[in-house]
Amino acid sequence: MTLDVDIAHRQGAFSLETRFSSVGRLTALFGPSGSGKTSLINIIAGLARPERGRIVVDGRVLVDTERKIFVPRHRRRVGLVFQDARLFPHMSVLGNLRYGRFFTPQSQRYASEEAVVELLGIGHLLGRRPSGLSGGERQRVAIGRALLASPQLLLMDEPLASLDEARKAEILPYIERLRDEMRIPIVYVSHSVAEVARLASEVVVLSAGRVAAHGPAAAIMQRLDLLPVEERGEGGSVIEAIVSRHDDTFDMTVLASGAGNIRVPRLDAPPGAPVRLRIRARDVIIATERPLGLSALNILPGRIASINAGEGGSMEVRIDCNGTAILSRITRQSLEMLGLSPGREVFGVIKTISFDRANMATGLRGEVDA
Amino acid sequence: MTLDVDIAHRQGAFSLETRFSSVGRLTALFGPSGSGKTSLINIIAGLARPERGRIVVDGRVLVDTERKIFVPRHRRRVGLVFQDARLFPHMSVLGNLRYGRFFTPQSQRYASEEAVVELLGIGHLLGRRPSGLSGGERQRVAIGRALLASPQLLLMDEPLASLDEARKAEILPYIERLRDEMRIPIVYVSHSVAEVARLASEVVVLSAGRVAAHGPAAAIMQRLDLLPVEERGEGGSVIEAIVSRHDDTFDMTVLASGAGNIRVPRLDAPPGAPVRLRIRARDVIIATERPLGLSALNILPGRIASINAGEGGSMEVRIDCNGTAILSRITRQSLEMLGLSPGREVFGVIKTISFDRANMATGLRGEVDA
Amino acid sequence: MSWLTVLTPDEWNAVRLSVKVATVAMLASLPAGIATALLLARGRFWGRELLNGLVHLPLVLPPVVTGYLLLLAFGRQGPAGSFLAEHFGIVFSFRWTGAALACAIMGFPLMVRAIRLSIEAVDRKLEQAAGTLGANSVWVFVTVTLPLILPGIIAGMILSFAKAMGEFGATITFVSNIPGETQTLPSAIYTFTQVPGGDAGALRLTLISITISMTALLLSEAMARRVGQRLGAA
Amino acid sequence: MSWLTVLTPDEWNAVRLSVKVATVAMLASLPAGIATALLLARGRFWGRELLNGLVHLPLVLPPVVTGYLLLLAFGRQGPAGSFLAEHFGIVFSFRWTGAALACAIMGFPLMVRAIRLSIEAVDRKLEQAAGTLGANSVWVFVTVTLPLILPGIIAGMILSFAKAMGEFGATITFVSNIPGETQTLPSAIYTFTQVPGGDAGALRLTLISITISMTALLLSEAMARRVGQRLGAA
Amino acid sequence: QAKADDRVIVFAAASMKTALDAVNHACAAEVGGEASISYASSSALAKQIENGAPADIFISADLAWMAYLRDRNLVKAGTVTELLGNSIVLVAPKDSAAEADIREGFDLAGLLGDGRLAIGEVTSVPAGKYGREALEKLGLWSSVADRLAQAENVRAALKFVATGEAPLGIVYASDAAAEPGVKVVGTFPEGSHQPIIYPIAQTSASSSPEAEVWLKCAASASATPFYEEQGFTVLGGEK
Ligand SMILES: Nc1ncnc2c1ncn2[C@@H]1O[C@H](COP(=O)(O)OP(=O)(O)OP(=O)(O)O)[C@@H](O)[C@H]1O
Ligand SMILES: Nc1ncnc2c1ncn2[C@@H]1O[C@H](COP(=O)(O)OP(=O)(O)OP(=O)(O)O)[C@@H](O)[C@H]1O
Ligand SMILES: [Mg+2]
Ligand SMILES: [Mg+2]
Repeated sequence: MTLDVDIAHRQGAFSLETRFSSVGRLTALFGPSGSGKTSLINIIAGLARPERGRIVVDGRVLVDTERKIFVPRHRRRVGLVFQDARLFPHMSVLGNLRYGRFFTPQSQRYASEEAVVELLGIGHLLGRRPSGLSGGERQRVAIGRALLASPQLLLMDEPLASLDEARKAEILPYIERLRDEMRIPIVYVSHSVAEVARLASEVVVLSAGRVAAHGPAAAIMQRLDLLPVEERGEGGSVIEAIVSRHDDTFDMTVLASGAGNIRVPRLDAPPGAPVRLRIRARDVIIATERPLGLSALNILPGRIASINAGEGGSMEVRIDCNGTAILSRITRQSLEMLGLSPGREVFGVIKTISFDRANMATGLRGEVDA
Repeated sequence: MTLDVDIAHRQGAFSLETRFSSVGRLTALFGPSGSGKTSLINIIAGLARPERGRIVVDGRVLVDTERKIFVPRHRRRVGLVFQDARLFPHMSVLGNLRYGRFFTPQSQRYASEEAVVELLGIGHLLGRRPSGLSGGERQRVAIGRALLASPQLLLMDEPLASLDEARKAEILPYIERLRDEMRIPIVYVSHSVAEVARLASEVVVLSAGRVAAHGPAAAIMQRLDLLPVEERGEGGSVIEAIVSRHDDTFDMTVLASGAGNIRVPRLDAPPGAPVRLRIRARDVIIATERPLGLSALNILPGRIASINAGEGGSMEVRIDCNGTAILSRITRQSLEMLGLSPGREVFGVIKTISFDRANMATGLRGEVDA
Repeated sequence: MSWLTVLTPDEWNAVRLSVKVATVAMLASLPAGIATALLLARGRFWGRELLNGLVHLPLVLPPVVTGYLLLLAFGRQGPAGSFLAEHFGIVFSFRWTGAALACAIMGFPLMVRAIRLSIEAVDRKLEQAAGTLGANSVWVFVTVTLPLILPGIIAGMILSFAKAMGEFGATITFVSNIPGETQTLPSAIYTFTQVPGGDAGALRLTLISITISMTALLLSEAMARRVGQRLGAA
Repeated sequence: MSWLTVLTPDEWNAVRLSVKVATVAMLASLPAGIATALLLARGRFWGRELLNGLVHLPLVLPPVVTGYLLLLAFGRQGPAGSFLAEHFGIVFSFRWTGAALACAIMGFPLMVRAIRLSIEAVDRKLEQAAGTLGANSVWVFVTVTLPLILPGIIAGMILSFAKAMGEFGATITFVSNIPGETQTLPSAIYTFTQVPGGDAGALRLTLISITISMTALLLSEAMARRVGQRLGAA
Repeated sequence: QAKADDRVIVFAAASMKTALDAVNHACAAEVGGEASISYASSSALAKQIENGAPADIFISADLAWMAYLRDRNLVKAGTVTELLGNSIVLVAPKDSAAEADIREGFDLAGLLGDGRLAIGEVTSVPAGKYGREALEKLGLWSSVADRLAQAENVRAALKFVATGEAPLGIVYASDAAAEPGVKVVGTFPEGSHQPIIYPIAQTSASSSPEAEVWLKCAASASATPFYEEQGFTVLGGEK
């Protein structure tokens, strides 16, 4: 997908002036409360008319104020999961789910009702009215409703915010499949770095209506300074790997990456499948000699490329492992104690357990460096 | 606070049958979507009348169906932050904020308008109508509105779900202060293990309308099996410590705990202050001999107390460090490789950096084991 | 039924005619009522206030005046009346259709206002949501707006019906009081009040009229309740 | 103003009286209208349907009948009339107050329905929220419900006012047609229509009546728009 | 004709309903079916006829509206007949002690006390117009002009008296006779007002022979008892 946005819009005292062009398959919108994420999503969906500007999705001009183009919302085939579910109160859950299908030509329907209902765990709610649903249930139905309209572009405004982790964990892989198998371009608003790192191929960071940063997810995730302070613990390097083999004895998967073999908990992907791996900087221990008798299984040899001061007495050490950069965050005390300096040969030590599903994504190969 | 809840209630096909008694200062309600958290909160606030049962807060009977007591909601002095903000559309933000104050006797007002407005960062919104707010702004105003009514019991239904991490990080300490300084009892619904671990003195886990587990936060957090699969990475041990000294050179704080000294990023608490520390099981590496040349600063000697199989090929190793239990999660491969077995002397290795603000709470001393 | 035997054939006719006239007036004005309410609630066009005023006129004018104006416009010689008669074969003058027209017009401001209030209460965000799901504005209206304003539509219909059951000023002035053709219940009641000793007859017919209207009212309330439940109101 | 010179003193009186009667009728029936609407929208009590039917009666009955019933109840010798006169010194018979009473009652079903529709559209969750913030049910009503139903109240008021400007059947039957006391504009207009050659006079007064009502209507629309904006409607 | 069947259609002043219904019934055999009678105020009926109403016969409660139609050639001038007469009386509630000898200068105002005199609208309702004329002739008008309770029609004026709302009223003798709630205090002398006349005529648009028959029958001696029973005087004579 290519998504070109260049718009200016005012609402009250707030002005949105946003310009970016994303070629990613899933573009994450990131930014603090009130920074204009929902406003931007609304404009892309055609709920608001920008004062000036252009929006082009995959060459299809949705808005061009200069050429007086404004495709009405019902012709955009843009699915929108609203921040506030906005279910139709006069229809049952099933009625809500089926609403969009009616307006989708048979040939363009890709979402299967059973699959979506199953995925979202809303089978027992189908006959209910929205007024009888819990907050999370409502949001799940809203996701289902948008999906079942088989949109050609999916806009999701904090879709998982009100869901528990277990439910999130079930839905995230589905969004990945939409992105990868169905190849539905997605714009995804989230406050969760974990979600963004896992899903996004590109990230747009909004701040007070302006684009503060924008680029491939891997690049943005490495720039800890772009992340909110409290989220920096979640930042780190995103590297690409390939499933090398599965270790059935120990229920693990060995990934081959530029930095060496990495052992992770078992992944459900065939050998050869590309995998994207987020290694949190705080999960990486640095050892000056190859450690022995340690439970950590991944010990990646490398050379210190650079050292930067992070916030709060921490240091960010970039280790070049065979050309692949691995970020580590350690204390200044450790740095001095170990006498680390650029050029020094070290080992990056990472526990297998520190990789969980939230850190590993399949199917995004080739876009990390895009 | 003591909160006694013993109620039975039906709504549609869903039946809530909940019985627990919490003495904690902040009781967390935890459970998957649709498990009845909001329903329970509504009943405590007096928005719904349970079919049968009793609710007693600090000896004050709010509901007793047998004795036909049902204190009307406006006399409960129970502040409720709704999952859906529910702001009054016909009032400005300021009007919303001030609404409850009017009904609070002067002597019982403890919340200061300036402080709350400042905390929530809504100073620039005061003149606006709720319809012109973003999702997160709305939720912040809703929090402020509930606080400014100076309630004697605060119910918060996923108050921070729609907020970014930076904003959360600002609000959490305030909630801690309410809990500790104002000593306002709080019931807090959240899906975030980090939030719960940080804030809660007691946790009630709901599942399909029943209490699945209930107890002190420390105990519940150690029982990884109670956590949703995807949240287990966040689980671990919660231990108590005391600020021993600050290391100004390296911007660190040394905590004295039963398990030994632990170095963490600098904490804003005077020496002697109690600190509650969550050590994620996945952050703990096990070493069979004291490691050298490692950036990890905390190396706690101990003895393996027990080993249990976790899910997905992982093992949960409980290390007894001087009588304090530290939980570690490692792969079965590591376990076998290192030949670990109960009784074996080992070292728990933990990075200083793996402690962030979300893992450390001050002021809850004495309630961990309550 | 004992009523049947108490009523003269002309009175019985009046009962049937009134129900017919009220029903037709209510149903026939409904589409226009919805459209007008929609225009007034949503439209931003020149002449909106004029339309609004026009809709309210039958309320403001003494019914006799409305009836007389109808007579002038839709009578045999009136411009609208002769046009409709010539091109569509629709004749109002001194027909029950005329009574229905008069009743429809007298009830129109009530119907429009009820529907308009409902439209103004609709959460437009739901309509937006329908739009993003592929529904064009007509479909949005049919599948979202219309069901949501059903309470207002029902209220508008019962107001129009009840008004029609009570209206006689405009009717009798426009289409007279011809038994079997334009003599509705209220006209018949009026006639009774005009003669000595007619009170008993007037009372009898009044009770019948009340019975019919209350039945309709109860029905409408039951419908509204069902709709309300469907909308999930507490 | 040239109107002033065109109007006879009696007509001028009728104009002033009509405005007074309509205003008083509208304002005086408002509290009862709100209370009744509230009862009908929210109440679950025995006799609810009866009350509902009663409220609708003036719509269903020919105005003459309503007027006559008023005469029987609130006349000098009527039970309600003599009670009120004795204990409160309120006299309706042949007074402008009687005209106001008649107009209020004729407009009551319209007012109640408009307000009721608004009440039924109120999101009760907001009222719950106010309750948790310490407001008892009266305060909840005053600070939350009332502001939210303002559009309905405004609509109800304008309907009542407009109806009062057009009502004469019940008024003239109840309190006669006494210039300066009970002769409202519609009565004056009616009188004109009953004499050969009176059309010009009727037209003149009708235009005045329309002007007044339209001014009121425009005012109400402006108010409703302001309220709507305050409620944040798009 | 726009009407659905070929029944005779009669437009008649509402106050004649009882009598005319009986007459209509009696004449049915002769005419070959009952006529449809539309009762309304004379003004409404006249304007309807002016606007093409399918009426065959018009019976007005006063001469003015008949003249209105005749001036416009809407009734067949040759058929205009003075059908009925009536008189106006002063009534009081049945338990009233009022007595009156109605003649020039009698103390009507004194009799009224602080009450009002119920009367049909004096400019539009026929009974009101006759009443006003009589009061003027008798020199009483100025003393009661601002003490009137004018009603939309004579029946409503009667109700004012019957309910005790007004202590006195001026109504038709025909109405007073049938209302048990009132008693006649006095009759206005002949000559104190124009004769009260209900004229009848066939409309110009009517070509139905049955209508002629109906008109004849209604004006015939056989109809007289029905009118008299309701307190009308039968005139029967061309004008
Ligand atoms: N009005 C109602 N009528 C019938 N069932 C209802 C009603 N409201 C809620 N429920 C059901 O009750 C259950 C509990 O709802 P509740 O809102 O308490 O869940 P929750 O734990 O707050 O979930 P979430 O995290 O999604 O907000 C759900 O299964 C829901 O479908
Ligand atoms: N209708 C409106 N009128 C005026 N200002 C508005 C309106 N809607 C939103 N705003 C303002 O525009 C800004 C952006 O709002 P938006 O909803 O896009 O934020 P957001 O990034 O989605 O925030 P959140 O994460 O809190 O949902 C906010 O400052 C908000 O106050
Ligand atoms: Mg938003
Ligand atoms: Mg909930």
